[in-house]
Amino acid sequence: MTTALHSPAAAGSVLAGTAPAGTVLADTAPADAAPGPDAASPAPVTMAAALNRALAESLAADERVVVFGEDVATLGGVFRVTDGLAARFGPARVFDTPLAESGIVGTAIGMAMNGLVPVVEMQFDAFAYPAFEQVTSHLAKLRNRTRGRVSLPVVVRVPFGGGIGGVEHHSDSSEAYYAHTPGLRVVSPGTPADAYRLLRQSIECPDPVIFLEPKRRYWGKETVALTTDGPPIEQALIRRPGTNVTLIAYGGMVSTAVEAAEAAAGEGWDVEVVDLRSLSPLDEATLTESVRRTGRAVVVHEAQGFAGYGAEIAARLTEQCFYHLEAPVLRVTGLDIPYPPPYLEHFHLPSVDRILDAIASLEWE
Amino acid sequence: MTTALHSPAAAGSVLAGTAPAGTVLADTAPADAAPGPDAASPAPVTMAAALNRALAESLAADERVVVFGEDVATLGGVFRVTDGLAARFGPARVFDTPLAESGIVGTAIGMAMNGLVPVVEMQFDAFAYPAFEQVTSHLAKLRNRTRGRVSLPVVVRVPFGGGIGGVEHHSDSSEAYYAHTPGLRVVSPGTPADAYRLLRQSIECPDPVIFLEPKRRYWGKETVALTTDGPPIEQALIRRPGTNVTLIAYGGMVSTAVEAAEAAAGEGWDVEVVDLRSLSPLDEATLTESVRRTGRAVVVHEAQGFAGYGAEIAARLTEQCFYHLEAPVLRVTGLDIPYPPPYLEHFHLPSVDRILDAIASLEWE
Amino acid sequence: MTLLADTFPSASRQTAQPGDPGLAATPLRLIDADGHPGADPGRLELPPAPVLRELHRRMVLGRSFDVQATALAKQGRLAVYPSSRGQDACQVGAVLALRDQDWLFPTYRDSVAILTRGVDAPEALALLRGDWHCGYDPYQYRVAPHCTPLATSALHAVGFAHAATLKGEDLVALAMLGDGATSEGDTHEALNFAAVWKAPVVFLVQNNGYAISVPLAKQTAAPSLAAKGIGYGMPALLIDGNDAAAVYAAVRAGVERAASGAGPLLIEAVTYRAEPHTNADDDTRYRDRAEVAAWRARDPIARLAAYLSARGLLDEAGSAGLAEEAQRLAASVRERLSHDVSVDPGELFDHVYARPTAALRRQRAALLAEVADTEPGEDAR
Amino acid sequence: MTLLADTFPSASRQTAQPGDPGLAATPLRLIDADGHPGADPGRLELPPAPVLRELHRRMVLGRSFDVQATALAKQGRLAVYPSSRGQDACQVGAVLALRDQDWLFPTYRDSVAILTRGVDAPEALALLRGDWHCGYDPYQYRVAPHCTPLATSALHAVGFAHAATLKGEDLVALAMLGDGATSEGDTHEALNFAAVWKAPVVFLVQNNGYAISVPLAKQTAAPSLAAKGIGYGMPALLIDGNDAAAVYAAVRAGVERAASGAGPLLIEAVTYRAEPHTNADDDTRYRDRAEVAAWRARDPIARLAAYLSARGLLDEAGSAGLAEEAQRLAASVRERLSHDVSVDPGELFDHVYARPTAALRRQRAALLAEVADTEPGEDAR
Ligand SMILES: Cc1ncc(C[n+]2csc(CCOP(=O)(O)OP(=O)(O)O)c2C)c(N)n1
Ligand SMILES: Cc1ncc(C[n+]2csc(CCOP(=O)(O)OP(=O)(O)O)c2C)c(N)n1
Ligand SMILES: [Mg+2]
Ligand SMILES: [Mg+2]
Repeated sequence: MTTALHSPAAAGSVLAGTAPAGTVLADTAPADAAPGPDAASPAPVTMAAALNRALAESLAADERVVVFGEDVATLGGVFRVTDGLAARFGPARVFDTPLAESGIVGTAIGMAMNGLVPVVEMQFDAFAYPAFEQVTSHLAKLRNRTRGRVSLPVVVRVPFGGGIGGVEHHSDSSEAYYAHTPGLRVVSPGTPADAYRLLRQSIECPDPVIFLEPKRRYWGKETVALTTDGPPIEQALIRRPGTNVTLIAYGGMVSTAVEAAEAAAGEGWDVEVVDLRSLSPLDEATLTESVRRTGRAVVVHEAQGFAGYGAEIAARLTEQCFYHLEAPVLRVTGLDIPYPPPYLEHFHLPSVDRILDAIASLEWE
Repeated sequence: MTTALHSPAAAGSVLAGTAPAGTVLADTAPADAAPGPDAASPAPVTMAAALNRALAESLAADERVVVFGEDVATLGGVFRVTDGLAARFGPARVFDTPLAESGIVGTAIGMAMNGLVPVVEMQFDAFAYPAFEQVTSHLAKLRNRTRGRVSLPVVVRVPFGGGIGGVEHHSDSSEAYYAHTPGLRVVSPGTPADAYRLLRQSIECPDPVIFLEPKRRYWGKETVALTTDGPPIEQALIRRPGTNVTLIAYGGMVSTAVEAAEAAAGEGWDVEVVDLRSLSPLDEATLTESVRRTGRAVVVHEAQGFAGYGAEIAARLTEQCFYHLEAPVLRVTGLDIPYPPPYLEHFHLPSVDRILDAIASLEWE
Repeated sequence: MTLLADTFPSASRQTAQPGDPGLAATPLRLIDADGHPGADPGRLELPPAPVLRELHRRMVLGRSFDVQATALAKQGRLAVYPSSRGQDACQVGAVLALRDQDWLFPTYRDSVAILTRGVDAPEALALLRGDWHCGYDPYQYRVAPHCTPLATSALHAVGFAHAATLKGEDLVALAMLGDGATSEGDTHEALNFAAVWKAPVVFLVQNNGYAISVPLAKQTAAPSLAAKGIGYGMPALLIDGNDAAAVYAAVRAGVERAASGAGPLLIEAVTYRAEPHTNADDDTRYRDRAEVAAWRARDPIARLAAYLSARGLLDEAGSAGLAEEAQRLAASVRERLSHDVSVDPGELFDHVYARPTAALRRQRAALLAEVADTEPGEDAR
Repeated sequence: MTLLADTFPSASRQTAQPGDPGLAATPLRLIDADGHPGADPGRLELPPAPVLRELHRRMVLGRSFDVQATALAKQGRLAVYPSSRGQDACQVGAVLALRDQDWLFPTYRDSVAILTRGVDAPEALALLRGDWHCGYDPYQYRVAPHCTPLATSALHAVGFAHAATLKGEDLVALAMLGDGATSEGDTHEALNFAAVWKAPVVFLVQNNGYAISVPLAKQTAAPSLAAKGIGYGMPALLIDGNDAAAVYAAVRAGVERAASGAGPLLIEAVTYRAEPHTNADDDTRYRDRAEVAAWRARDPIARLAAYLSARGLLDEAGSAGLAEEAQRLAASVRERLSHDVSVDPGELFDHVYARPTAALRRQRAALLAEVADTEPGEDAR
């Protein structure tokens, strides 16, 4: 079967590390990206700009913070998240490295052992895999190895997920690999305000944090005051209260989930949306409280479903809320295939329709 | 709190790649390891010897098969699984490589592209992580990348799991990382007969296979005829029929599960034990048929529970058997901690008692 | 102890060491930037006239293709395009030096190399257009699938080539790498395995000065990338990558050497990326316009054309004919890539395993049902 | 083209290149195998007499510790023990060359180095005994945690040292590596980052000829491991690793150089592992007894003792006193490691995160309840 698509691959598609051209790029212009005189007053801000502000303010607040990786200094990062930082903080605080991800994470570990607070960037999700041994065997385990004597306050920023028309290896969702590794925190923001708050909190956190930035939301705007006030790093948030079903999402799927909840309202379902924010550790209390109340749950993520992170949510909720459940916890996820090429990615990604279909199948008798 | 242990670390403990000393080592003597004249007639055989025989017979049967890795030739592998193969098949078929796991998997991919059937060894589970990018981004994806034109019949053998008194990084259970990666098959034998059959089937399989060998069972014996006849690679097996509860295990936990089932019989529970054998793809049919029949399920694995493979089993069984379940599917897993040092590992590992406790909590009204 | 600084080789040594071509500061060239014969380095053989003419012809065609692809990317007809412009001599020279049975292992930047190897243009561009990951049959063209993870395919090339040795095949693999990619651990492992195994591989590093925005000086402190050969016991050549004759001669020498069983060769070709990293990159952020202009003036095509013209090997009629051929190629690329893309969602499930699993068959059926439900022409949301 | 073989450096070149110590075929030595002064290489300074005596003393103590640990492993009191025997000069020489503020990044084989740095014996052996992963406080001794993944800690050393530069601290990191470990991608990345950053690191490769069973010839085709420095723009020294004076002088030179801001140094120390890979290894499978015997005869301690005795720096009384000190050390190690091990299962949860998560607190409580339920002295099944 053949489907003709009448539009080329999504605008703003990228390969191998460059910000989308055209209008979206304008959002990352220094004027927008640089922290304004009053960072806390509400103004329209993109997630990329919010992250940039979080980095700038962390660098300013704590001289132990260093930012490094591939193309983060002169270029300002392929998504411009580090734009202007090298100019402002100089080459001892913000610098480019040779092209070697294991080297980046490995040296970040050494720097943290010697008292710095490294915030490193993996250029894309799939390009973090060369660093997997350093992340899994050392970043995650050194505190435990040394009975707590070595603390590694390292943040590994990973632009992750799809929906941007990227060619192969530019759209992976790798959260399950990290969430299964004890010793790591895994965090993913769904909104600009949370991107700012969570990144600042991650930099302050004494544990290593894998910070998953949903690429497809980099350019989405929110009019909001950026502040570290608010929920702590490991707390889930109810984005939309509801009574009939709990819809659980994180990162790039939060907006999709909220959209689905609005659409579901039209069809008579009052959907509660929980934004996990912290994938590991998991805020079980917020989650189980919600599901015990609603009696139904759907978890959404872009990653392949099989042995994906959603399985943990489903298994855990079932263990803890079994007698409150009216129907099994369902998962709306990516297909069990390698991430597709740009023209086919929309077939893979969870959509509002698929979420509505899942909700509809929750035994409403 | 302090617990005094009156025995030193488990006998047969190993570091950094050497077979256990002493009596257990005797099991790997060439006489035992080498294929006998009549491989199919029942004789006591260890899992290590069964694997050795599978390799030897695959090498003999198919000249495209090559076996390589660290210390696999002259030494015969740190667990002696490749013992005698280099002498028998020569350096063009069985050879040692430089010490570089990404190099081993990466060159295996190239060899497979050029028509060979590489069977490579990662010396221990945690030492496969340097190859993670090659496994995830290439081994798993090249067939799909090329619309099926490139086939990679590569087997990556990984001695995995704990229970052998190994020091840090010698006892990881990494199945969840692989099972979540589409394009890979993940297989783990629980018995010598299955080790032989599954390894031969894996070598014949056109898909890449991550072959997880439970270290703690290398020296366990079974009196059995080794044959490729029997269930195909992706079929789960009912190791012990039962009516009250389905106990699901794989690899090193199969024997533990069977032991628990026997113990449970004494307490009045008739436990069915399903040995998954193939973790990906999963034989859902066997599993759901069993659970629909018994109405209760417990899944067991050594790996950390959080976002572990057992979550997939629990989530999937709940989705598919919700109205047959008398109680939530429970998981008996390792703790959510880095694998402990030898003196503490028994606190981490699933035990018969913990399995019995889980069964006892399955709402027997 | 105070003598130390003198006895250690300086980290920034740039002087030539006789017998150590890998360390030579002056890249070998056969035809210099003005189209005159290069000072004869005594190591490389000038290719015969028909080869030189073919090198020129293929560069002109490759350039035309590259310009057209860049335009298509700007129009949104390609998801992205990393241009080969400026590296024409490397990509064409290297590919023409291969024998039929040899294999090319290209990177994402090597579209012109892939085209020159005979891959049909739409197939060569599928990855970058976005209809599939790799658009061509690797076995048909003896071109390994290109993709974006850096340095990983160098190991595939080594394994492929070593398998040829084990099977007794006469075949050499050409592994392409960028300067930035040499920093990855996989490059190290590939060079090492190749040298230990004496695998028939030629490594060609196109040193175009940058890895996206990062200049070579932040990538390595080595006197040259060719100098890395010494640490692997691998011979190396440092050549002028804008001299198609030198690239051809060096790669051909490497192929012959490797085919003879003498093992791998590392070639560093010094060149320049005339365009931004991709159409979506803004290279004004990290490089001087003067630097770009200076390198654009050292155009590899003009250089070879000057040489050929001066020797009567290229006349105006020939040039005009070639220009027309190039235009025809561009037009055909434009036309064939301006059609709407047809994709088959069912195919998403077909190649994950040799045979789709039960779960994939279920997911396939569900997706096709969903697509059938959707109005024609309307995207699944 | 036919000239090619002549102009490429031979892959197996073994001859010294003046000015290229990394390529030298003859390792530098200050004291030769018979205890006579080595031919003065003019590059390393013989350490003063008190240092030579201390090198000897620490080697004797280290050997005694090593022999005792090997015995404890055979008795099952350690989970495993990878012996340092034969590499005594490398481990003692390197550590004594460090200044107080410097950091040691050891591997699993470097127990004698760790001991020599001052770590208390039971702490140094915790990993290998099996009561915890790393038994000592890295900050107390300025010794990074040892562990088994190869080459990974070289990157930690580079990061640690570069942080010192960024913070303006005068501190050098010594990264220990085995010959086999040089094949890993992480070694490449560590050498490269160090050279680009001019990080104050000394890399010491203990080339003991084997990676478990794999001999160096299957590990690399390079003329020497020191030759790898060239490809990173990093100076290198090839030294006799059984000459404690040479090891001390080379590492000290590297430390001073690095501390001066001149960047990293790579040292290859040629030595030999006198014991099997670990107590559980059977080295008769892969190496000749004659080879082992020949190397055992080249004992680093005997060599230095001969030199010292001939110069009146070590007499019989001194030797006897030292022997007694060594015995006391061994006895104390034996005694302190023959006690039953006390472990606290609750600690399993304490260091996974800075503060245990709610889930870990629940798991901790459940485990402690389970342990309390178990009869005293009976293991949890
Ligand atoms: C493993 C990996 N890390 C990062 C990237 C992102 N990336 C794509 S191209 C590029 C620069 C590559 O530079 P170079 O090797 O010099 O090749 P060039 O683009 O100059 O041809 C980077 C960092 C990648 N593709 N793969
Ligand atoms: C990444 C990794 N791969 C494999 C191993 C298993 N292993 C432990 S020691 C060893 C040999 C190391 O040889 P070398 O670096 O020469 O050090 P030596 O043991 O000789 O001191 C191997 C292969 C490991 N520890 N880490
Ligand atoms: Mg480049
Ligand atoms: Mg060694």
